[in-house]
Amino acid sequence: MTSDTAAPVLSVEGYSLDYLTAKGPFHALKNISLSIGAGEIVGLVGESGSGKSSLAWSIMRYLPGNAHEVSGTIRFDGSDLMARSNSEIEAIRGKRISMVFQDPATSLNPTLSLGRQISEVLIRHQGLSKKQAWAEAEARLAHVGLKTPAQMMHRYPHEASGGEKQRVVIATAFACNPELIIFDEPTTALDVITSRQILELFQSLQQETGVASLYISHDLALVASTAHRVSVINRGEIVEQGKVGEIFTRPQDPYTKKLIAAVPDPSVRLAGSEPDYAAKPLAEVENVSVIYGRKPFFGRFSKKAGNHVTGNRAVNLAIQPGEILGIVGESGSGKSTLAKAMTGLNKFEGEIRFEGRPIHSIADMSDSYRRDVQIIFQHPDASLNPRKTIGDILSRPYRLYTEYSGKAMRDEISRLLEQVKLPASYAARYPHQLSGGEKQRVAIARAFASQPKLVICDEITSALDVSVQASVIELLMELREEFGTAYLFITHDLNLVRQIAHRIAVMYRGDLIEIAPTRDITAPQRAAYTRQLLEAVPVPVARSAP
Amino acid sequence: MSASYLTKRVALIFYTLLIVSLIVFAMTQILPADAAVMMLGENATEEALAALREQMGLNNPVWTQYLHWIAGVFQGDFGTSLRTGLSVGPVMVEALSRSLLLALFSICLMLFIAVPLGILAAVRRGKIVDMAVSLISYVGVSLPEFVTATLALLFLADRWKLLPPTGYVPLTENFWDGVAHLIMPAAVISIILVAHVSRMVRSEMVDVLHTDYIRAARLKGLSSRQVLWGHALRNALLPTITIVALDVGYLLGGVIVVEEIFAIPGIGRQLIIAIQARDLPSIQAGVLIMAATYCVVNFIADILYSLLDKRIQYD
Amino acid sequence: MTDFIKRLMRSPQGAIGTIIVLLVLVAVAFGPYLAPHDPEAMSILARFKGPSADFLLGTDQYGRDIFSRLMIGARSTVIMAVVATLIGTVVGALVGVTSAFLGGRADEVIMRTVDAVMSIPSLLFALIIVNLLGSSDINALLAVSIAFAPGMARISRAVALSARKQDFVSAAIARGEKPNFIVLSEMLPNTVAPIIVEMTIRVSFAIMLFATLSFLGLGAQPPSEEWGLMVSEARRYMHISSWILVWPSLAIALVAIGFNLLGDGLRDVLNPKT
Amino acid sequence: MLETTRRRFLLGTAFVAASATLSLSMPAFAQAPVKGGTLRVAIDQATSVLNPLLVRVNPEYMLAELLYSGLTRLKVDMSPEADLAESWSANEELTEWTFILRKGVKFHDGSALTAADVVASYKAILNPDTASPGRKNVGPIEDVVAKDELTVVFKLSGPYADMPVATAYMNAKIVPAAIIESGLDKLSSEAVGTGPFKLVSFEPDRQVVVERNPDYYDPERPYLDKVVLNVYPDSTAESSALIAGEIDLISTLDPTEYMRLDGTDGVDLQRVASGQFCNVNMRCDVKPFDDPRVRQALALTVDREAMIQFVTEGFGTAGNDTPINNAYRFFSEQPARKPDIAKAKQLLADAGYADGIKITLVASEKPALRTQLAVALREMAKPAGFDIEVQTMPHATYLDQVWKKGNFYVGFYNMQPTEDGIFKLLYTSDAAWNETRWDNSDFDKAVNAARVTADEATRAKLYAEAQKLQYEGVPSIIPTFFDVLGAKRTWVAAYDIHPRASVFRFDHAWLTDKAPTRS
Repeated sequence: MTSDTAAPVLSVEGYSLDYLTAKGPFHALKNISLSIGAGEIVGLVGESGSGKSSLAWSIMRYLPGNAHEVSGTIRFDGSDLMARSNSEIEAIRGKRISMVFQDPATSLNPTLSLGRQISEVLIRHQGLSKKQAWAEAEARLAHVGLKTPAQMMHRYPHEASGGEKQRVVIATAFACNPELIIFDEPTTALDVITSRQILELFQSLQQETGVASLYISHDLALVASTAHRVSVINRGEIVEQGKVGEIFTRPQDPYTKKLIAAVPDPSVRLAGSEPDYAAKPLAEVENVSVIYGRKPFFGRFSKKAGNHVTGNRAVNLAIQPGEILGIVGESGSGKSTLAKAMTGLNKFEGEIRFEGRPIHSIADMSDSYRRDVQIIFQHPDASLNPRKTIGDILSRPYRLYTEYSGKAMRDEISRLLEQVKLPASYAARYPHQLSGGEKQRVAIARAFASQPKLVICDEITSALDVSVQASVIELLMELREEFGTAYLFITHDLNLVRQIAHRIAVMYRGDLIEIAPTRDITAPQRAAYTRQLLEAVPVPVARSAP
Repeated sequence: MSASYLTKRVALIFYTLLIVSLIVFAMTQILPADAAVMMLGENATEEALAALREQMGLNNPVWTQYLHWIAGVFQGDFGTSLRTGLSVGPVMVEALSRSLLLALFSICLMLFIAVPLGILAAVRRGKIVDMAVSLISYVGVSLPEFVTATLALLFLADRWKLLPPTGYVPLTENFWDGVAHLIMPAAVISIILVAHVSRMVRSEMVDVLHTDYIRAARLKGLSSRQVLWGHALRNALLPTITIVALDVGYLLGGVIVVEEIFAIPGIGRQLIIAIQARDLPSIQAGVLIMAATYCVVNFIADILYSLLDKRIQYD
Repeated sequence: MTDFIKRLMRSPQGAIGTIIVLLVLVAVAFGPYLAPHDPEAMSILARFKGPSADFLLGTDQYGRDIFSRLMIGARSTVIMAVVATLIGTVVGALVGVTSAFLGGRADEVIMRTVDAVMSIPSLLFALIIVNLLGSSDINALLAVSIAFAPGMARISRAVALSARKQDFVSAAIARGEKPNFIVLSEMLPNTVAPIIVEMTIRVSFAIMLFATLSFLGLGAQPPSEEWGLMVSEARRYMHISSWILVWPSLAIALVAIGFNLLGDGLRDVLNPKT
Repeated sequence: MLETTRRRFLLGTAFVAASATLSLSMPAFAQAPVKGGTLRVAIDQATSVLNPLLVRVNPEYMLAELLYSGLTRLKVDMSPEADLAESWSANEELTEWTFILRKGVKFHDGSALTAADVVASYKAILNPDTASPGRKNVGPIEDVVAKDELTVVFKLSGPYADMPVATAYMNAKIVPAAIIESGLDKLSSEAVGTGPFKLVSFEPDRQVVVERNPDYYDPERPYLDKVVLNVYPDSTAESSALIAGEIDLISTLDPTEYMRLDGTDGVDLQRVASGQFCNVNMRCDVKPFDDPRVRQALALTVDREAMIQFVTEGFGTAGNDTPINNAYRFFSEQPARKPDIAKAKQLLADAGYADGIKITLVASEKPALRTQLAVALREMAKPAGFDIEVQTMPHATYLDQVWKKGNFYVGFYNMQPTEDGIFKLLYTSDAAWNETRWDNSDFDKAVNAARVTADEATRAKLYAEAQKLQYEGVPSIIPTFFDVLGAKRTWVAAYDIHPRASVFRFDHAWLTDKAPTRS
């Protein structure tokens, strides 16, 4: 089943879209042409701000007031969508074209039962009575593999897990057997394993219904493993499109090439020289436990559902000098908690030994320890004080740990900036004047100013686009080469960690499952959970060629 | 919601009232007024005063006086007024009932106006309606009750004779006349609340209308009417409950002024009379009752909220 | 700074608010020089006069020039409100931040106590305090300050907590910065904005609260030109001449609106989100 | 001469006996009174105190008068008329007064009124522990005894001509001896009197309702079924209510409200010249006012004509620093004080205050004209070098902390029935409330002489002397006298406003058929 057999379900031709802003029009989409045939899955790949979502809104005819459609047509089932009246569109939405959203947590109304939210579609589009719709909806939920549909119907979003919610959303999208479904990053907000399951669900449903699908994602690997054809979009332009195999194996466009190259591939090791495991460990973590939450003095309620107590349970691990120790696990597995404990942001029980010096509490963390152990956070814009210049921010470590001051210090800062490949002039700028990648570089620079022995990287790349991520990783590797720094590299991206880590620690619900050398992380004797994780990860691109 | 939560919540109310009672008692202790003199008037002889002080236990240490007082309060006995010699409790409760009537009337009036305004403004965001509403709210929020009250009296009652002037008619005595007498004071109290609440409703509504789930609802093909009434309204109005409950504190304050100006014999006016007459037992009782009212209202609001908003869970 | 003012002026609230407040400040600063007449000079012949060339806004029950009285009164009225708000804010902020800093049970107890205090309507609170200390400007000032403190405590605590959650604060802690540096250099710059906004808006409440106190005879004393007092004195004569009542009422409302608008304007400017 | 006096009193008695019939022929009664109806009266102050022996302010006097009776009561011309006492007489020396009570008078609880009750009541009033404000106003009583069932004899400490007026004092009400035995507290929540009305409900801060007493000694009166007293926070509210027809009558009205009501149809305005006044009290025993020159200086700064405008909106007469004006029988004209700043300055300098005096003048908030007086005085006194700071305070606070204690404050007093009444109340060294501590032996002598003299001419001379002395001594500044003002709906008949301002006589009032029918 390919597009050239029948007339395409959706065909976008020469479509351009502008957003009118105070600073003049912003060209969101430029001359987009793309078509989806019946039963076809077209992947739309692009980084944040590439305009992939804008295209989705255009197709759904859900554009903000300042949108201006410059040229082109959007034809659905042969007829021009752009010409349709509001009410006609409302009749099409959810019935003939439906959509699955990125985050089920926010795309479901928190105050309405799941049942109501799916059945209202059936009532609206299939003209079913409340009763019928309810029964039908229940069947649908069963169909998307929810174990207890009857109960699920009566539950409220906060009472269901992320996976369950996304299943409900998908069931809603498929409810009226639409001809076209747009999937907008449907798995990005989910944990590795769950997203795997959701992906499988999507594939089976698609097989079964043969609905034409537009699958939007930033994750090439994912798209490669799901779509028939793929369009790569960059800065509002489709730079390349074609069969998955061809594009990923023989990319023509430089941007595509760059993109593909940037995708972490476990088979390509960046770790560099192995550390000396015989040497005495740089840092040891012994039976470190962290318990969150205390009994409040008076009763008080929280609006958040199930705010369960995450933490660490008796974690043990050791890091060699210059080693890159990867820590992987789903959200809430306690990765960051450990990082916080080691940097004195969390109270902890147990013992941390650094270069043999025992530490039992935050109080024990000496200045030298602070200097030797640095941390970098996930969101650079949150970790840099918005009201200080880059120069001020970078000056702190020098004031704290070094003798530098005045001119000498300013020189040091310039040097540091250049080291992280930023122009020295940035010292005068404020964080909000920098891009995400640049900010993260500043954060890295701040961490390295004191030439630490151990840097804890807490998901430092997950907020960045692949290409930016690649360059940041590159930088980290260089810095390690130069200073022989050890990294505690916390991430949920297995492919990435397999690229750069010497050893990988797997965490689950606050427990450390196991630590294994990266090379035999795939070995069969690994813990069940570890294997589960690995299976869940989409197959890297290079191997997806037919 | 769990029983343990409820007990905690009630415990909290008692804690609050304990603090309040301490504060009030402390204050009234410092008040430069001799209860005995207040009671017997300035022509009393020293012997008479001494006798009365003894009998009123004014010579006991302060904390025993406090305990004695609080103990009485728990048995519903707030002591006797120094001014009239009547028992304070019943007088205050009766007054409270009138104030509550007024307050209830005001809140209904307020909701009746504020909610539609807020929604309208949110839906027509940036349009002329929106501007108008926010203008209203700015003016409303900036007019002290005594100003609006006085102007209302001057024009509505005296100049144009649209409404009866000051005074209070029990509904039991003459229902419609009673209501007519309530309109102006209630309106005056509502003005500031309308301004505040309509603003809140608007911003809540605006936020809700920008959420993913509203977008999702639209993209499910629901008509804008279905989305507004079925999805948005409920979520936007829920927080208003809490806001209104918190505003009750302000409302009780406003009641004081309004009752004084409109000659409504409610707890506010009682308090003013008591304060001006240095009638300690009445002041203590009045403040305590007001604080209690505030707590209870907020308690009810929380319960209501939890019943309406399924997200909320109690620990 | 100039950029800041530009942005403030871009929003209608900001612009109008700034203008009104500036006008008021002029009256506060130069009122006595702008006043055409002696605000206390009485004249039997010129009682209850309507607006005229000589008396811009007319005269009151003693034949005193209302415009002059408003001009002079701006000082007592506005300065009192601002000072009271300041004191209330400082006290409140201290309590709130301390509570946030202590955390745990102490925090719990402190905040619950603050709640308790808040369950007494601030007007009532002020009334009792003034009546207890005797009615005068200073006591009214004290009363309003005390009445305001709890609310500010709540807010500053919330702000402090949210600031504390920021990563850059964690970064500073992890770096081993001294607590006072963290509070002063990292947290404070990011907490003042919302507090300033809240203060500005509260000034208008303060003005109204003072007016109400004076109205109930517990604030400024005659022959003070405090606006609330002017209104309450005027009430007895409103049937002879409503001007006496209307002008000070308008003045109060105008200033209150001014500060409200300015507050919202500042909020928009100071937080980049909106 | 004593002959004449006795005859005068016998005459008085004769008159009293006829009073009921006589009064019917008064013009206001041209149309025969109709029974029934509810009279709604506005009062501007809570009736906090119900016990007649303890009442202190006009609304409370009003209530006491409705529920209780005294031996005598005051007519509009300030002369006594019979109430519970049918007749009275004195011995030659005017040191012993005998009152004969009416027969068959019943208290509200059904018990019969006897001389014993009268004796008990007076004893209670005179007992310091009762703390009755009237204690020193009911005459120089040494002892009071019941001669028989219906005869009461007052033995006085000295001769006293105005006894029948003194017995009309607002606190001099008769309550059952039984209740006095069982303790007066009972009377703070219920009323057992012989008055024309019985208490129905008592809500001090909102509303008091009384209904006709069927057993009232006068079978004719009262004409009204019910009287309702409604409490209003201020007189603006009162007159609004009157305009709206929610009330029928305002007992005492502010000048501004009088002007407002002027011309409102359906409303009768009432005005009577009176000896009611505000006085600026100066403690004559402490600095700076211990020096009469300072007091005179201040007096000389006051522009009395302006004061009449500022304080009474013109509804008053210039005062001359004595409490007596032409509303009293023995008024004697003194040269009117005109403002003379230069002289005032001079006097101040002589007194050693060349560079002025800084002092705080206290004024209660009720009635508002106290404050107005203070503010006006402040301005007038400025040029002479008086730097006066005005401090207002709630009335209760004032009574508690300043009244009779303060050095410099604004007082406010009703007209008293007699010269003796007012002098002995405020200005003689042994006065009930000698707030100024003014101690002038010549003045005392004159007043004391006058009270034991029956001859009109001599009394007039003595009182003229007293007034002159006070005019010069200036213990307190009395810038203006107020007319007593009131307002009523036209359908309220036979209600005349009383110069005493604390006497009301609602038992004579009745409602014409124009009156709206109310529950």
